[in-house]
Formats: sequence, C-alpha cells, structure tokens
Amino acid sequence: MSTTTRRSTGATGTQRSVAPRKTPAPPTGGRGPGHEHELELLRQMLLIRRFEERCVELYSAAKIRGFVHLYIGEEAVAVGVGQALRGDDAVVSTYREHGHALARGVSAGAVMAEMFGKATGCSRGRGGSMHLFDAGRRFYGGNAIVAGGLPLAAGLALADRMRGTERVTCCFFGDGAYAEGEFHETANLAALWQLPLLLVCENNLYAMGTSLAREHAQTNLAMRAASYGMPAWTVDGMDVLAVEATARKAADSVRSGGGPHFLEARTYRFRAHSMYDPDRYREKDEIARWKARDPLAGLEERMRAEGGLDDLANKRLEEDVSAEIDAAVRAAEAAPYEPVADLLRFVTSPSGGAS
Amino acid sequence: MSTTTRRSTGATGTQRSVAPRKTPAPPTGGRGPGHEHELELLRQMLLIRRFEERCVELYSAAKIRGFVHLYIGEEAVAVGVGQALRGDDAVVSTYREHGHALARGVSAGAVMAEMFGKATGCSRGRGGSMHLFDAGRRFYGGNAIVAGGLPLAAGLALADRMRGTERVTCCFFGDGAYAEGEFHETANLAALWQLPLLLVCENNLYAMGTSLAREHAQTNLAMRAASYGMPAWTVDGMDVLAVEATARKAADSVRSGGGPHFLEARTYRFRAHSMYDPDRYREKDEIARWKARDPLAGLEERMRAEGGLDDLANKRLEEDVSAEIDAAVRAAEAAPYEPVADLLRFVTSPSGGAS
Amino acid sequence: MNARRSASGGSTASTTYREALRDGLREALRTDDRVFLMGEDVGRYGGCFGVSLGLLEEFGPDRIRDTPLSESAFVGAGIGAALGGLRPVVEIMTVNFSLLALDQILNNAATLLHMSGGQLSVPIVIRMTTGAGRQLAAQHSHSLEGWYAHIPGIRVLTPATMDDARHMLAAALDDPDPVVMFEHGSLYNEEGVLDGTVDSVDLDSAAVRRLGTDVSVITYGGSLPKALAAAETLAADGIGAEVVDLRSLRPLDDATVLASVARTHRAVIVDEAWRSGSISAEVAARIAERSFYELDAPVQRVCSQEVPIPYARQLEEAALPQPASIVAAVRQAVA
Amino acid sequence: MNARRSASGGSTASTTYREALRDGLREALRTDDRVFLMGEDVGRYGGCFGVSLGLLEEFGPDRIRDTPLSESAFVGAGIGAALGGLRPVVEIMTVNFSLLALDQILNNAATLLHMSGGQLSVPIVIRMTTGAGRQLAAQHSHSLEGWYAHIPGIRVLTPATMDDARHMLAAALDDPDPVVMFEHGSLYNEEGVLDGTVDSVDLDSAAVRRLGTDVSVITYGGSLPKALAAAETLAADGIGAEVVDLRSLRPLDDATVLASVARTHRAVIVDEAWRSGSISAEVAARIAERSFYELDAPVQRVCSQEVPIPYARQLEEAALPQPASIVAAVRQAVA
Ligand SMILES: Cc1ncc(C[n+]2csc(CCOP(=O)(O)OP(=O)(O)O)c2C)c(N)n1
Ligand SMILES: Cc1ncc(C[n+]2csc(CCOP(=O)(O)OP(=O)(O)O)c2C)c(N)n1
Ligand SMILES: [Mg+2]
Ligand SMILES: [Mg+2]
Repeated sequence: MSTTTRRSTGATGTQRSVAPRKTPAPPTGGRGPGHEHELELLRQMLLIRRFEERCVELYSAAKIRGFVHLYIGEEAVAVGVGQALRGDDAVVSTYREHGHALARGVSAGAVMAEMFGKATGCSRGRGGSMHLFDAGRRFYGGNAIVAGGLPLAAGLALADRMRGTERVTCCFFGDGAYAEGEFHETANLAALWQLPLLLVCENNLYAMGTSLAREHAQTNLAMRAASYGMPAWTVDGMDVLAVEATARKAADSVRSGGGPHFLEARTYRFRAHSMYDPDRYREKDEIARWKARDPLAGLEERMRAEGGLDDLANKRLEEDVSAEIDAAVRAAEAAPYEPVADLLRFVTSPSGGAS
Repeated sequence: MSTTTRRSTGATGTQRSVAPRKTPAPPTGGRGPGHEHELELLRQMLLIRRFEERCVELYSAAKIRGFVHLYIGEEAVAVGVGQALRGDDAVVSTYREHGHALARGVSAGAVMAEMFGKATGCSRGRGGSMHLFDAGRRFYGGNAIVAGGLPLAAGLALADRMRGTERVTCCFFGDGAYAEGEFHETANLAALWQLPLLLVCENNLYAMGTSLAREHAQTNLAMRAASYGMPAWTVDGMDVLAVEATARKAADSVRSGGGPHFLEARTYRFRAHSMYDPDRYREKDEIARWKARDPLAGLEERMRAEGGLDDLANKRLEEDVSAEIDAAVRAAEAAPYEPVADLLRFVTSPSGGAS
Repeated sequence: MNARRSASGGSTASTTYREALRDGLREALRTDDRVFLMGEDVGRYGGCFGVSLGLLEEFGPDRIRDTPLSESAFVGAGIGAALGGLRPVVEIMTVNFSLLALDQILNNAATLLHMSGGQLSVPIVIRMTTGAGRQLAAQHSHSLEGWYAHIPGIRVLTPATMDDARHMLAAALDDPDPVVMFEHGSLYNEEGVLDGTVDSVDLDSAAVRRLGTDVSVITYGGSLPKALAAAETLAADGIGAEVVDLRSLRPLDDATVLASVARTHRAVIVDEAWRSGSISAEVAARIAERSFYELDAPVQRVCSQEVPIPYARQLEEAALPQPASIVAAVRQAVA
Repeated sequence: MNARRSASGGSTASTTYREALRDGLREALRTDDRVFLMGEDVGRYGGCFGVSLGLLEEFGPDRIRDTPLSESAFVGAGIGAALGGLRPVVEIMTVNFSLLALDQILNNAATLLHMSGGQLSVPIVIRMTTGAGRQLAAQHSHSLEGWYAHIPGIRVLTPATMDDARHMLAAALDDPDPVVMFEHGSLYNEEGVLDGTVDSVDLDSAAVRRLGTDVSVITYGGSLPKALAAAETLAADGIGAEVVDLRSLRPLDDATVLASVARTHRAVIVDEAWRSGSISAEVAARIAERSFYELDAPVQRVCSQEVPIPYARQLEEAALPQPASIVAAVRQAVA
C-alpha cells in the first residue's frame, strides 16, 4: 500500500478486535469448481466500470447533469462487500454510489434512467446520481451530506436489533467522512448498543483535494476505529477476493451477534473527485502507481493465469456488459419525464397530510 | 478508583504519549518551605466549596435563578489545573464553571453578582451561572451547549499558534461532552495542526443521569484520546497535588510546542447534576465512597500530618473564606440591576451596526 | 376510547401538561410495540423535565432508551429505525440542542420520501422543549420552531393545552411522515382538566380558544396562556379578543386564521421567537396577502426583542411577549 | 483606492463574480495580516467553486488553510480565532453543510458579545454558497439564508453584483461582529464590469437596481438577475418595475423598501427559499405593517415551491422562481 502512517500505531483494539492487518487473500476458486464466482465478480466490476465510462460521455453530451462522482478504480470494494450481504440486509451509501447500487443489484437501466432524470429512474428522477434508492433491495441511498448516512445506518441496525432479526446493515463512507462528528457519534452508539452494523470505510486517500495526512492526525483509521470498542480490520481494496473474504468474515460476525465491525478498504479513485474537478492536487506518479493495481486487471490476470478466463470469455463479458448498458441508455432516452404537474408529489405521504 | 473499564484497554497512545496511568503525587511541600503553596490550594478549593454551599442557600431563597450546576467534589481539578496556567493563557469552560472561574481569579464578588443578575456581575447580569466571562483574565466562559466550547478553544489556540505566542488554551469539558461529534472534530483538528491546547476532561462518571458505561462503549477515555495522535494522561482528580503536577507537565509540554495534550481527571460530583435533579440514578454507596475521598479533606489531612496545618490555621482559613463570600453576597445584594432600557445593548458592537 | 382512558389512568381528573404528555407516551407504548422512546436521560433520569418518569420501569431499557450525548447520531438513528419499520419517539432535551441534529432532520427525515421517488417514508416523532421564561439565558432560551416550520415534508406541532398534550402524540404516530413536537418549558407544570369527550385531535387544524369580535389574537405554544390572560384584561375594558391557537405551524391552518380575521378585521400575532423571520411573519404575510381587503388596520406582531435572551429577570421579562405587551398591541390595533 | 485597484489587477476591466470575490479576498489578505482563509479545500483544490484558486500559492498554507471535513470544529475554531485577535474568513462549501456548524454560529458567534456583557466581540466572516438551479437535488439546493437572518447579533449579506462581490468582504471584515455572506451558486460565472468609481460598500443599505413607477420587485442574491430579466419583459409591455436588491438580509433596510413601495404602491417579493417562513414573509409583513395605507394591492410573493428541490431539470425549473413567474405575479399585482 502506498499509504504511510504518520504516527506509530498505538491502539490494538478491544478484546474482540483483531489488530489492523492486511487479510491475506484466500486462494482463488474457493467457491466452486471452475471460476464461475470470479467471473461474476469480474462481470459486476466491469459493469460498474463501463457504466461510468458511459456516464462520462453522457455528461459531456449534457444528457446527465448535476454532480456526478465516479467510482472507477474502487469497484472491488462494492463488489467484494456485496458478496458478503444477503438480500434482506440493508445498504446505506454515499454520493459516489453507482457502484454500490449496481453491486446491490439495482438495474443499470433504473440507475441510468435516474441520471437522465426520467420517470423510470430508481428515484423517479427526483434524486439523480447522488440519490439512488431501491426500497425492494433495501438500498437506502444515496446521501450527499458527507457522513450523513452513518446515523441512519445505525438506526436501521437498531431496528433489526430490537426486532431480533439476523439482518446486517452495511454503511459505506469515505476517509473524509471519518473526520465528521457523525462518524464518532455513530461508532460509539453502534459499539455501545452492539448494533449489527458493518462500517465500510472506503479510504481512497483523498477527500476531494485534501489528502489523508491533511485530514487526519492519525492516519491509521482502523486502529482508531478499534478504540471505540469494535473489531476493525484493513483490507486491500484493490483486490476483490480479499475484500470479499474479509467482508464475509466481518458480516458473518456481525450477523451472529458480534456487534459492529469496521472495515477499512484501501483504495483509490482513478478519476477526479467529480466532473468539475481538474484534479490539481494529486501527483501523476501516484495516480499511475494506483492504476497499475487496477482491480479489474488484477482479477483478470489472476483468472487467466489459473485458466479461468481467456480472450473469448473476456470478449463475451465485454459484449454482455456493453449490451446491458446500451439497453439501459436506450431505455433511459426513450423514457418519459415526470410531468411537471407531479412536482408536489412525494413531499408527504398520501395518507399523511402535512405539506 | 471506583471506575472500571468495561473492555480491556487496547490503545497505548502515540509515540509522544504516556500510557494512561495514575500519576503519583509528588511529595508535598515541594514548592517552597513551609506549606504556603498547599495552603493556597486549600484556600482556593475551600472558596469554591463554601461559595457553592452559599449558592444553594441563595437559590432556595430565590436570589439566584436559572440553571445552577455545582462543582462540589471536583474542586481539585480546577484548582490543580489552574496552577499550571499563566495569566495570559486562555480558559474555556462549561456550565459547571464556578470553580473554573474562581480558580482563574475571577472574584467571588463578580461571580456572585452575576448570579444575582446584577449590573456588577462579571457578565453584567446577562449570563448568570452558566455564562461567566472575564476577558481580562482570558476566561472565555461559560458554555451551556455541551461540547460547544471545544471548537472555540481550538480557535483560540490556533490564533496563538499563528501569532507565534507561547500561550496555552485550556478547555474543560465532561465525560458526556466526549461523546459529542465536537469532541472528535476538535481533537483531530488540534492534533493535526499541533495546536497549543490542553484538553481537560472532567470525568465525573456521569452525564446528568447517564453513567459512563452507558455513554461510552470504550470507557477508557484517555486511551481513546491518545488514538487521535496526542499525549493523553489520566490523573486522580480528587488529589489536587497530583492534578497540579500532571497538568503542569502537560501545559509545559503544550507550551513548548508539543501540540495538544489530553488530561482525564477522574472525579465525582458530590451533589446532584443541577438544582432540579433528585439524583435518582446513583447509588448512595457510590456517593459515600467518593465523599470519603473529598479533595479538601484529603489535602487537609496530608497537611496536618506534615505539620503544615493546625486547627487555628484552618479556622482562620474558614473565616477568611467566609468573610470573602459574605462580602460578595452583600455587594451583590446592594448592586443595581441593569436598566431595562439597556436591554438591546451588546447585541452588536457600538462600532458595528447590524441588529 | 376506553382503552385510551385507562392508559391515562382516568380521564376527567385534573392533570398537568407533563402528566398528559406522559400518559400519551404510555398509551403509545402500550398499544404499539413498534413504538419506543429514545433520547438523553429519558430513562433512569426520567427525562430532563420529568416527562418520562416511570416509563423505564414499565417498559424497560430497550424501549425507554437512554442515549449518549450525540444529538446527530441518535436523531439520525431514529430516522433509520423508522425506515427499518419501528415507530421511534425521539426526545431532544431542548430545541437549543436540536441544531446539532438539524442536518439529519432537514436532509434525511424531511427529504427521503421525495428523493426516493416515494419509496421511503419516515414515521418518526421528534419531541423537544422550546422557549424562554425561566432565566436560562441566551443558549437555553431559543424559540426556533419557526425554522422547522419552513421545511417541506415535516409536520410541526405545538401542543399548548392539556388535551393536545395528551392526544397529539397518538395522531403524530399515525402520520407516516416525520413530526416535530415542541413543548414549551413553561407549560410542564400547568394544571388543567382533560376534556373527557375528546380522545383524538385533528393535527391539521388550528383552534379558536376564545371567541371575540373585535380582534383576532393569533398565537401558539407557550404564548397561549399569555394571550388568554391578555384577553381577560381586555374583556374588562369591553374589547372582545378572539384567541386563535395555531397548534400546528406546518401545515399552517390559515383557513381558520383568515376566517377569524374576516370576522374581527383586526389581527395581532403573538410569537415568542425573535420578530424578524419568525413564523409570525408568515402568518402576517398570509393575512396581508389573502385578507387584504378585510383588514381595518395593519397587522400587529408581539414578538421577542431581537436580543439573545438575557439571564437577569427584569431583562428577560422585557425581552419576551407579556400579557401587558399583548394588551398594548391590541389597543393599538383597535384604536 | 489605488491600492485596492492594484489588488484587483485593474478596476475597469470586465470580471466575473468569482474573480471579483477572489480579488476581494486577495486584497484583504494583502492589507491585513490578521486575515486568513480557512475551510474545506480552499487551498490545494482552489475552493470547491474555484473562488480561492491561486491564493495558496500567494499566501501559503497557514493563511489559506485546508481543513478536514469538520464543519462544526472549523467554524467554531474560526470563532475562537476571532476571539484570539485574528480576522478569519471561514468558507463553508455550501449552505447545505452549514447546518453542521449552525450551533457554533448561533450559540457562540452570535451570542458571545451579549452573554459576556460586551466583553467579547467576534470579528469573523463566514462565506458560503447558497441556492439551487444546477440540478443538484434536494440536499444540495437549499436557500437557508432566511434562517440566518433570524439571528440577532450577526449580519447577513447577499452580494448579487460584481461590485458587491468585489467590495463587500472588506466592509464585512471591518465589522467587529460576525458576518455571514451568501454567494449564490448560479452567479459565479456571471460576467460584468466593475464600477471604477466604487471602492467600498455600505452594508446597511439595500440598492435600487432599476427604477420604475408601477411596482416594486424586491429580491436579493441569485434571484436578482431573474427579477431584472422579468423587468425587461414587463417594460416591453409598458409596466415599469422598480427592482430593489436587499443586499443585506440582516439588518433589513426596510426604509429603502418602504420608500420604493410608497412610490409604486405595489410590491412583489422574489425569494428562492421555500415560501412558508422565508425572509420574503418578513419583508411582506413589514410592508403590510408599515406601508399598509400605501398599498393599492396585496403584496405578492414569488418563492420556491414547497418541495425538496428535485433533480430532473423540468421539475427543478418548475420548483424555482423564474422570470416568467415573476412577470405573472407583477401582472397580477398591477391588474
Ligand atoms: C457535510 C459535507 N461537507 C462537505 C461536502 C462537500 N464534499 C462532497 S464529497 C467531499 C469529500 C468527501 O471525501 P470522502 O469522505 O473521503 O469520500 P470520497 O469522495 O473520497 O469518496 C466533500 C468535501 C459535503 N457533501 N457534505
Ligand atoms: C448539546 C447539549 N445536549 C444536552 C444538554 C443538556 N445537558 C446539560 S449538562 C448535560 C450532561 C453533560 O455531562 P458531562 O459532559 O459529563 O458534564 P458534567 O455535567 O458531568 O460536568 C446534559 C445532557 C446540553 N446542555 N447540550
Ligand atoms: Mg475519500
Ligand atoms: Mg460528567
């Protein structure tokens, strides 16, 4: 990893926690004969990658507007963590959420239509890129206030805890969000009440233009999280299998009553913060170093080396993904806008009545 | 100490920090021949104690109104820390602040008049018990929003840092305040910017009716503070000499460029949270155990054993303090109220002009 | 109705505002196991103003849930718990501390339904104490309910009577959307008798608390008793003041307000908030916009002076609306 | 004045709102070493809207100070630094995030002078972007400046022209008390020419931006260009709209507003905030209270629809005041 810890680490976590460490990736192919599972991971990551590349084009063409934050480079986190979650688990996300939504199974069509602002969008055009929702998949958005989703996620977990279900709530947030008071309050609450919460910190080393060492006095985020009294692990966020394995262990532990767990995924965004960002604050070298660790290329190479992927299979994958995105874009283009007459819908519930 | 740590401690602090421990009190009389210094500490603590006892009477007599939070039992913290500060250092306090103000040298008369709501009060009657100010002594109040003083204190320290002075800003706050987001944000900011800030957490084991173990998942507050990247020490807050010694070490280190330091003083309030609190949530036994460690009695005993105090000296001390408080009350009684015509003064500065 | 009565332990007995609130809470907790109460010191302490005293013993620490000092997290957790199928009642000790949770209320509670295109509703009730008058000084004397009334997507209630204190909560919990309830600190010790014939309230409507023909005095919350006291004084002088209790600041039942003004042709609004930008301005604006040709005199507002509320008694009294200042404003309106 | 001109790199050249703000910042940093700029990404990133681009290079990281994501702490630290003798300019990226710092602004910045009986003043300037119109959806489109205008003890500015963008900061820094400045996001790219004869602004007064005799259109900030566009359209129809730019929401220069209404006898207020409880209500209330006998028609308000601002373009456009809706309101007022 290219991150360095500015100060020596001190905390070793609580009795239940494991000291921060990089979890070694398990041997590939562990989940069945052949490489079906890896192929599925690759497909999901590729879908996110190509989906977002298309978004860039569509943004230039002014089909998509507002703020758009790309996940390119970080795909292994959403996809790896997604493997550890069940259908009835909950996910709370950020404004950099296309990957989280797609990995959760929200269709490319519903997400694309949303970004077009169409009535068929997963938020009926109200939300746009930063506010994707899918109640059926328990995907609770889409929060554009940094750290704003953390308390919400604790509440979802609290509801499960009080009702005695076995569900897990997974909350994604960034290294920048970690500096907000909401992180502190939520981490304490979750640990105090032993909530079934999986806190996934996507540490991509920057909060907009501010590097980790200028955001945090102590840059070892997992160590500091452990000090709240919860297990806190670090994983290589560029290795989807490592993410999956660690997230699975964490989610299983959360599910079986182990209280909240913190997972730091060390990752990197290959693109600028948003469409408006000229990316003046990062060294070209640094970007190149991280691009060399592309999570898609990494998995692909590994599969090829193990004979689980060849040119033909790869081509088919690309074609499938491309077709899926083409269809999504076509459908989004064709879909109707919400009528302006419906402007005031969804301010209150039909059975409510406040304004 | 009667506190127990719910979870085993994990953090060991940063390279600069000392692991949380009880600093042994230095031998008494270390600061001069005889016991002048101890006598002064005793006098200050006694002044706070008797002052507040008088407040209780005056509250019953409806001379003082509003919320009043007593410091009785915690006197050693304000007095001990006060020794470590210079005249041009700054102090930021809470709503439980009579002790901090008196130890800072704000006169009993000015504080009492303030609680009477008189024009001669240290805040001209605008503030009352929770908002004592003394700009000349750099006593920045008096904050009734729990944790609300922490960011302010960081800013005072930042100003000193940017101007290259050698001043220290000392911020008092409680164990309850520690759970607020403001603590987290301020601790990180202070450590990141290496601000000359002394964070004194008065851990009296309760935030109103909520005990430490129900406020914090990890009850070892110093350990958790160390995880931000600053030295964090724990001291017996019932032992004024121990507090003084540790605060002095911490303040000196802050002053000489060592960045922020965290000091947890383990203490206890002998009285209820406020005048309205029937104190239903604490065991009589626990209160008794802590009262047996009364900081005034402790110092007195020690001085007597060492021949530094006898009945006569003690009586004189009581009489002096009593006379000081009598005079304060008399002056407050006699002082005028602010005229109602001045209601709108001090909303904006005379040279300003907004409303 | 009998069930509700038994929950309150007898309906016609005299009660206090505090007890009425507690009876409402108890009833909600008894009748719906999705309901729970969460906030700082709601449990062992009994609530900072004693509203929830005894509920911990009856319902246990899971449902009467003490929280750390973390307004943003526990209010946000309430919102999440509502999304998760529960019916949280979250107590913020006072409106003064609610600023720390305002982001969660505005950006999550009030917007999730809309941002999700109607998929997610947030059935949370947030209660808090508001107001001045007890010499608590600048940081503990705010009246910010007007800010909340600015937010689309939430309902803002200001119970001012025993019956509203007793019954508003049930109706609020029936609302699928977020409800914020403001309890004025000076009301807790007020005593009164519950109307035995009432067992529910209509959250959408204001109430005329006293009939009168000469002027409409429009108010809410902690200012209602002051307005009624002023009306008594005025009655002795032969001035008939109609007193309208808004009860709900959002939605604002302007129909009731405008109907009253249409009868009296004169309006005085009483609001403990600072005058500029208070909800009194909205009420005045609506009257001016919609009853312009009905008015015989300019609308008057009696509000707090624009100063952080001072501690000293005489200063605080002068800063807040008082029966005397209401009387004076009415006299000017009818002059 | 020459010094100021040179700081701006030439005064009569055309500029943008963004550059004018930057020139104001640069001048302040050059002329007073107590001044520093602090906020998220003000340094290396150049400010989230590019306002401070290049200042880090000129003034260094101490005075162009990037902060972690900690709105409460760094705004509070700004307040403390002001107490400590500095003149901080604190940038909150947008008003949407300012809720996280609102407690510090209300309970510390605005009250310390009063609570301390006049001992402590807080000379801080807090800048933030406000408003909607760029399809940023519900959480990024708030117009909450009206809330700030409710707070005694602070000054609230809304620069809407090149000259105000250029010169308001200097005047704000001269104020010994807290000043909050709202920059509307849609203005940054606006181009214009600085008035070479102006080198300071009077923060206390509103400005009549266009003369007219038939109706007063009262507005501020991002709605000013819309109001002026509407006035053009109306002029073609022979309706003379006087356009008043409030410029300062607190104190509110109602003298200028009332004087205009006294000339035109009709008022339309344009405010991008949600209608209920917005500052438009305060302006309407003051006109109704103080110019009651001058008015020939009810005051009209053109505000945002009471809905979280939607992402989709056609919905967002319909939610916000537009020149067409202003024109329609004026026609009704003069009908
Ligand atoms: C409370 C708040 N402050 C500031 C912003 C503006 N902002 C949006 S994203 C961002 C950086 C967040 O960084 P991080 O949490 O690391 O997430 P990343 O963007 O790296 O995924 C900032 C400052 C915001 N949206 N919310
Ligand atoms: C933000 C905020 N929340 C709640 C309160 C009400 N309150 C006042 S003191 C207090 C307890 C604070 O505990 P702690 O920080 O431990 O200080 P202590 O009173 O023990 O000295 C509470 C909850 C407040 N004043 N401010
Ligand atoms: Mg990041
Ligand atoms: Mg405490």
